[in-house]
Amino acid sequence: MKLITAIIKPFKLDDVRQAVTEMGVQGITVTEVKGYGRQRGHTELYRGAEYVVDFLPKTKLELAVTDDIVEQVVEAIANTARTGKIGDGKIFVTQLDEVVRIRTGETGGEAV
Amino acid sequence: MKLITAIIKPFKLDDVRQAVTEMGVQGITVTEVKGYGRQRGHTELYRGAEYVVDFLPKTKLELAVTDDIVEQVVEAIANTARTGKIGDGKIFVTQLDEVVRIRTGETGGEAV
Amino acid sequence: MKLITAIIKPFKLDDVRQAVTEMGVQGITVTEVKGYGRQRGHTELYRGAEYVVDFLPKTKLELAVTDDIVEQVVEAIANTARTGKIGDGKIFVTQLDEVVRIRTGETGGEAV
Amino acid sequence: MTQLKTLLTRFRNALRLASPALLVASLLAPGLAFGAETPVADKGDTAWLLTSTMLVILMTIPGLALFYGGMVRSKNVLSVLMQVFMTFCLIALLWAVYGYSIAFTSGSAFFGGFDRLFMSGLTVESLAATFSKGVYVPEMAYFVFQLTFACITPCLIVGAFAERIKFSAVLVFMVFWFTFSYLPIAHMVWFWAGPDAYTDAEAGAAAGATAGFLFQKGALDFAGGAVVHINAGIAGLVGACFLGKRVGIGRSSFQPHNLPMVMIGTCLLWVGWFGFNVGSNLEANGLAAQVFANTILATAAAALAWSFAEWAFRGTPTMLGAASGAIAGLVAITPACGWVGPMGAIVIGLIAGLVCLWAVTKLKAMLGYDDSLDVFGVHGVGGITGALLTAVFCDPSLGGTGVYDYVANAVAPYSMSAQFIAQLWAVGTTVVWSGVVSMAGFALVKATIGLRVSEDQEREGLDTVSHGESAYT
Amino acid sequence: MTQLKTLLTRFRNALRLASPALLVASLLAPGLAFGAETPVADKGDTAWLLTSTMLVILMTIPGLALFYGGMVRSKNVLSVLMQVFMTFCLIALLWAVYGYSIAFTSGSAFFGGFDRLFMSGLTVESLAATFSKGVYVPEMAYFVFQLTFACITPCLIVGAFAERIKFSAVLVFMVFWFTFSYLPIAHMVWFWAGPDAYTDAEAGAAAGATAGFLFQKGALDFAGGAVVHINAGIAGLVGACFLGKRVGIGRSSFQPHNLPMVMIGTCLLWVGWFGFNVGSNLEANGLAAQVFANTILATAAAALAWSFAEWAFRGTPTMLGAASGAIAGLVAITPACGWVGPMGAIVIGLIAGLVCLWAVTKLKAMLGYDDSLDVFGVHGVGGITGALLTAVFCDPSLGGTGVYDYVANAVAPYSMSAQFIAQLWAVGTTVVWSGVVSMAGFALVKATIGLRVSEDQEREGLDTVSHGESAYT
Amino acid sequence: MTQLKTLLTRFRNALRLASPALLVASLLAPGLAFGAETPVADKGDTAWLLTSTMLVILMTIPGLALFYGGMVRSKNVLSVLMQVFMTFCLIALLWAVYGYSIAFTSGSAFFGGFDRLFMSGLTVESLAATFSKGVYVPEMAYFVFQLTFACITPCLIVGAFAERIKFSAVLVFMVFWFTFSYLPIAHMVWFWAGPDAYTDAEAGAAAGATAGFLFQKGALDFAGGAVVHINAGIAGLVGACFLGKRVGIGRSSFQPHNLPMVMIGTCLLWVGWFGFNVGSNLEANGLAAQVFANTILATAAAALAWSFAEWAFRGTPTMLGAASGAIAGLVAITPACGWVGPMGAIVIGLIAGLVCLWAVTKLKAMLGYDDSLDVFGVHGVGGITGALLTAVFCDPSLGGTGVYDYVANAVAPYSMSAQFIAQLWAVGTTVVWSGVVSMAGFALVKATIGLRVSEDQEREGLDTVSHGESAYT
Ligand SMILES: Nc1ncnc2c1ncn2[C@@H]1O[C@H](COP(=O)(O)OP(=O)(O)O)[C@@H](O)[C@H]1O
Ligand SMILES: Nc1ncnc2c1ncn2[C@@H]1O[C@H](COP(=O)(O)OP(=O)(O)O)[C@@H](O)[C@H]1O
Ligand SMILES: Nc1ncnc2c1ncn2[C@@H]1O[C@H](COP(=O)(O)OP(=O)(O)O)[C@@H](O)[C@H]1O
Repeated sequence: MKLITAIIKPFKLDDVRQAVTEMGVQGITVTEVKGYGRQRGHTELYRGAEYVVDFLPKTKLELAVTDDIVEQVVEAIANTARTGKIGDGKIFVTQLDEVVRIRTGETGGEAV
Repeated sequence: MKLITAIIKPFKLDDVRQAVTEMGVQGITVTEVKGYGRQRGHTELYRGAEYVVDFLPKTKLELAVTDDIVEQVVEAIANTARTGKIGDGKIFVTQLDEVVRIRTGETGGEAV
Repeated sequence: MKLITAIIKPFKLDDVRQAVTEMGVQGITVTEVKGYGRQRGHTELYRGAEYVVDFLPKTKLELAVTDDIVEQVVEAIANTARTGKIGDGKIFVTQLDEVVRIRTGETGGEAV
Repeated sequence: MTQLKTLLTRFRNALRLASPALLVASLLAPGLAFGAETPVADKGDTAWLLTSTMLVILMTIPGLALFYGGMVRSKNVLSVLMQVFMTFCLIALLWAVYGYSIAFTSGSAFFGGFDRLFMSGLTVESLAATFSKGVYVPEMAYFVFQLTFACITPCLIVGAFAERIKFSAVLVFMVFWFTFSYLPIAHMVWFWAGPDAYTDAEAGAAAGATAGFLFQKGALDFAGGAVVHINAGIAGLVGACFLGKRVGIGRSSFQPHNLPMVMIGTCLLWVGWFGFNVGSNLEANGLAAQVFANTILATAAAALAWSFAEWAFRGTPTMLGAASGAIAGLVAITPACGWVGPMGAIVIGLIAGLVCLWAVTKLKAMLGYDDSLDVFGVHGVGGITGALLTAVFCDPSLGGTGVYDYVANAVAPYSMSAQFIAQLWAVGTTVVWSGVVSMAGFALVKATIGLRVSEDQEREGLDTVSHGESAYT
Repeated sequence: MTQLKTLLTRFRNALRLASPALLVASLLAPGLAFGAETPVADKGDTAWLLTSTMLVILMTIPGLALFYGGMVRSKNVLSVLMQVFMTFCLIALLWAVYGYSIAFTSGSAFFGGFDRLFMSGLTVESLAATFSKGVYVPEMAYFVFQLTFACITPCLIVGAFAERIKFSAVLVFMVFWFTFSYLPIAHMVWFWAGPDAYTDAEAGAAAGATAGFLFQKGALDFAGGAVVHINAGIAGLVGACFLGKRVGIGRSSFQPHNLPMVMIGTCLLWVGWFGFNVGSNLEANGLAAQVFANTILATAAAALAWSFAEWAFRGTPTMLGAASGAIAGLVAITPACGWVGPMGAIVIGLIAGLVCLWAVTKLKAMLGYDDSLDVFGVHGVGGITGALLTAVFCDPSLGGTGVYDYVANAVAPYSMSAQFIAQLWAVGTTVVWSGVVSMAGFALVKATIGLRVSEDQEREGLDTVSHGESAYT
Repeated sequence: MTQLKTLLTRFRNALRLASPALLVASLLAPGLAFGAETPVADKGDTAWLLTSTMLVILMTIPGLALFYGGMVRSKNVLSVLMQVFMTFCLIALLWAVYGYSIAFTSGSAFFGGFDRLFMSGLTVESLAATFSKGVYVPEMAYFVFQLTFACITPCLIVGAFAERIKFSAVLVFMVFWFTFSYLPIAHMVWFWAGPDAYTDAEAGAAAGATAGFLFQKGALDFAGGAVVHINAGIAGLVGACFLGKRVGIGRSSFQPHNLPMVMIGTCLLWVGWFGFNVGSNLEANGLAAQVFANTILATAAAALAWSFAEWAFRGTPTMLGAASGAIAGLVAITPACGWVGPMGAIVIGLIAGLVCLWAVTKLKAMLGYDDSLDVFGVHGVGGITGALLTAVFCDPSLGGTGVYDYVANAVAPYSMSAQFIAQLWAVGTTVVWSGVVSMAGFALVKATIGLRVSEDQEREGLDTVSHGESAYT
């Protein structure tokens, strides 16, 4: 099992959710985060003060998936979240040693 | 060392914290998240509009623990967080390559 | 590639960001979290009620970096975030299997 | 039918039918030949009128702005606040430039004249008539009081097209609609020569003929059920249809982002509404106190009705429901507040709470429009409910005040059916007039600068897109 | 002791002792035989009374609601807002149906009569007495002003059992307590025949005998120290005991979820309190201005006292402390505000700030009840402090106004000890009466529909559980 | 030049030049020989004055506090709320102790006397003069009204050094600055003997000689352009310079943490400003209504001007811009509101919106100070703009009221240039006086208890560091 972590533009959440649901992803966890990548903070003039806005609001998705669909899911996320402009985001994939489903106590692939 | 990530119902936080503390867990990090699993969004009628409430508020716990207590801790969390109803949550376990304790600079098991 | 997760005192964010940027880190994701470690909750007297303040506000940083700079970055974070007082925080390092840059579709080290 | 005509003629001629009106000091002079003394404004009345004016402003900014702002998603809250705030500012200036003149000086039965363009002739000495013979208030106080009505009405419409409209489109539409719908309707309903003109039957008939169209029809609208609420509610409905549904409706969550903000807004609306309704009495007297009581009781009844109905049908009484009920009650009591007794007010509130709940749940679902914050369901439907029930509970036998005959200087015999027809005239005229003007306005804006932001912009949120800011950091 | 009795008899008979009272126009008629003119309400007084009424509403919704709502955890904020809002609406209707009649018409010394059931006989012409002979206000204005007092008092209790009570239990308890505690206490303290009845010693004695029980005892309660604050404070204490402690108390954090919201609430309470205290004067005159000054100065002094004490003992002055201090000062000056001079008000404020700080820290810890938002510590203890200090600073030699003898038409000689005993009567009676009624009410609710949500529901939060909503999304 | 001198002498002697003033009842007695009746306060005036007082409080707490609190980062919001709240409380007490006496009793042209220390002699019967002969208000009402001006002015300064100052430093500085800058400037601008003293040229000359320094210069400041806004604006500028820049300025984001909070604050400031400006008229008459109209129109114009300019230059009109514009308009119309016509008010608003936008963007950047919330850019610059434009639009030929000659009992011939010079006197004196006092004050605090928290504390946030609390949990 893998944990896919995607950092996307907030307004893409709906689309991405729909895309991955169609691929059979059973659950998602969403966190509001801030961040920057190569899309660096920009300078903003605001009521007289120049402010450096370093961190822009982003949405972080975490999806635990079984190994077989990892690639498709990553691709689906990337395709749906892409606008072609800076700040589109990143996807990270990490190994999941174990998954437990609390209600039933199931573990492993069943539990995802 | 392992990183245990548990996504639970928010009002179970107090109980879970107490349970894991008793097992010798030294620290917890808590994040407010939203999510859905097999507990899907429900449709809600609200002042005339029907809304699909996809994401429900959940609490994410992250606990770095030494390998020896991983299993007990996972079990303790699962048992305490269980209500038997949908939406009880998930536990993910991942490998931790390194841990550093900032104040002292200690690393590894010491640092957890 | 590694994912460095650092939990630091919120007001150290600016300094840490600057330090890691100088090391060539290209992106950061920041989450507001609460937590406790050996810095336990303290008891507070507030308008008559004694409250246990378990969880203190912390800032979580996530940085995906290539393997070659992991150690330096971890050290830089630890050094910058250190105040010498309890509650300075922790750094966790985990393995990253894959990274995708959404805008370009690049993967691996390129994408970080 | 003949009887009815006679009745309406009588109404047209002499009765104390509608809300405030203006008498320019210069016009007053001849009238003064009859009385011995120059009238002087009572300072207690002036104090209350200024207080009321302040309250209607409080009701709009921040009241209405917060009520609406709390109900949208957090990415759109600033856009709603700005639309309300800027509309308020814009209309305030237009009111001084031409609005007041067109609404409250004599012209045709549909539009006023240009005597007060740029407030010319409006001095600190000019007086305006009240509903009591020989009682005047400073015309400048009447000017500012009515300014606030002119400002809040367009702001009400904002709720209908929230979360998807262009900022520039809002401003342009507002100017158009204010000019061609608000001003004429206000003139039709509220303009009259004042009570001192009704010295005898003949003078009364002459004076009556100078009044606004709906005033002449005998329509009762104490504080703006038709002028403000039906007027805005219809514009909202038209707007919701023109704009189309928000992206994601039915699929994603559109829960209010901040219900305590909605609650603050509701309370400030209620508090400010005392200025709106009670101030419309123009005098600080016993009737003012009764209008005050009615405004509390109808609102409380409507909030309870909505909440308990929700409790019964949905399982839990919600804060949003209680707030919506309160607003429904306030809207419905607005036309009625000076004509009905407290028990009548309670019944009006109970009915309005249930009817508006039905409108925003069943009717809206049936018709399928996306009126973001239920401007039509609450202001349109509540306003119509209140306008019609005014005819019922104005009846002295049901505790109402009846209608005063300024020629006879006594309460006139009351015919509920005749009054009901007069109220239907007011409702019908407002619905049609506002509907047509709104369609023209939205069509015009759509054809020129466009109404709606792009889909991507809508997803990103209007705060960033239209104002370059985020509400919370 | 004999001397004391004499004194009390004198008080009982003739003095200007308590807050407003009512004189029905019809009752007035005979009295008018003495004077030549029909009294007419001054429009300045009416304007101020309506303004004050509006302010007391602002003070409750949103003021009190926000003050309380900000102090609870975010999962319970809507439940508190709803409890306050719905209680307000419910009591407003009950006030019109029977409350006003029972509180402010003549009956026994403990309960009024049924003359005004459903507001019958209360017209736009009826007048109510003030504290000055020959000065009247519209009874309808008096009705709405007193309505707001009746509404806010039960709302105050909400703070005591916040975060764990069932919504239905709140509503049922409120109806019970309002009927059996608020109404009789209001009647006991405030009902009298009005000053014009005190034409001579005999007439004064006759009039005095018709007044409420505590009025006859000579208790001074200008704006509701006993009727509102002690009354509600005791009910809160009883409620906190009946409900039991919140789950997790002492283990988890119960920090206020939104202190700026608490601050807004505090400020609106303060602002609204000018209506509460100054409106209780019923006239817009020099004494009204002094009540206004007292309400500012006592509050400022109390906020400073609490903050500086906290700074000294805790290390930092908190916003919550400053807010709590301000409320403590407002509560304590309430009974005193029309009887004491500005310097007396400052001293009352300083004392109240320190006493209430002690009550919510030490006393509460000693007694071990969980009064969620310190209703007893602030309103109960603050109200008692103010009621007793009224006797001290009413003394003309300490800058107070003394007590007016309406028979002699002059300020009467002042006895601090006698007045202190009268105040003790008011405090004691209210404590016992409200205590007993509250116990009965909570026991009744507990035995029937139950008081408290389940532990799991409490953990989940009342917003979701009782109202199906979340405050913030 | 000689002509000018003559003009100024005339001003000095007789004219209706400035805001309110006080006439103690005892001083009044001789004057009463001329009239037959003892003057009595009109209850309508009193009602409006009390309402206005309440509004100025609403404007400060919570209005100003929220306006400022929403603009800082969330870690400092409570510190700003506390600074405003505690300053308000502290100054209220000092006003009663010595402030009122020094500002509004007769002494030199720069400081008043000690007759009213601890409010001695100020009873419920004392009267204060208005601007109309023979019209008085309760002195106690005048006392509380002016108290609110004294309280809000220091609070305005808080915005300049927000996010980095020690709490104790705020309190100490405020006491110093209030005593040595606010009180004398208020005395210089507003103290005079009242209109009834101007019975003939000689008496007028004698009365004029007892007035404050700037009153004698003929400066017009209806509601406090110089006394309040320039005064506070300069103190803010000096404070920003003394404190130095916030840590991280230019590198990190200093975006407002809660713009809806800023919006609520703005609206409450606007609403409360009606008390500030219109209350300064002291009477509820036609002129009061005109002041009301001016306060709406100038503000609306300024908000539109700022927003549209921002739209043009920045690409989007921001909520913060609209709010800032509104405040700029309010500030600028403050000195002018009783002297100019509505069209003049609109022009003043338009100019002030643009000038203040320039000040907070260009001027601030040029000078390089870190005035956290633009106290100088808005209150200082806006106040100066308004003070100078008052001379322009007071001109009767531009719709202004001109200046009243109380000896001739008619409007005096108007000289714009003479009035402009009088306004320059007011601006110049206030800038220099407040500048010097502020420098002394900040230097004193810096040398003793220190001005600024440590860098680490500043990063952590003042809420935790100075008050031991977090705003939101
Ligand atoms: N190396 C990284 N480590 C952690 N988070 C990152 C990294 N790079 C990007 N992010 C996250 O992804 C978001 C979007 O990144 P983006 O600007 O699109 O990156 P890039 O331009 O480098 O592809 C950032 O705001 C940040 O939250
Ligand atoms: N596959 C998953 N990947 C990421 N998060 C998940 C996944 N499944 C569940 N979650 C998280 O756990 C929460 C509770 O899940 P739940 O509905 O109890 O899952 P299930 O019914 O599938 O066991 C969800 O709201 C979501 O935040
Ligand atoms: N074992 C752990 N697992 C997860 N998070 C931890 C752990 N230990 C510490 N943290 C996080 O780091 C923050 C700071 O920890 P700190 O009190 O400095 O830890 P310690 O004193 O144990 O080094 C905590 O608030 C918590 O969020």
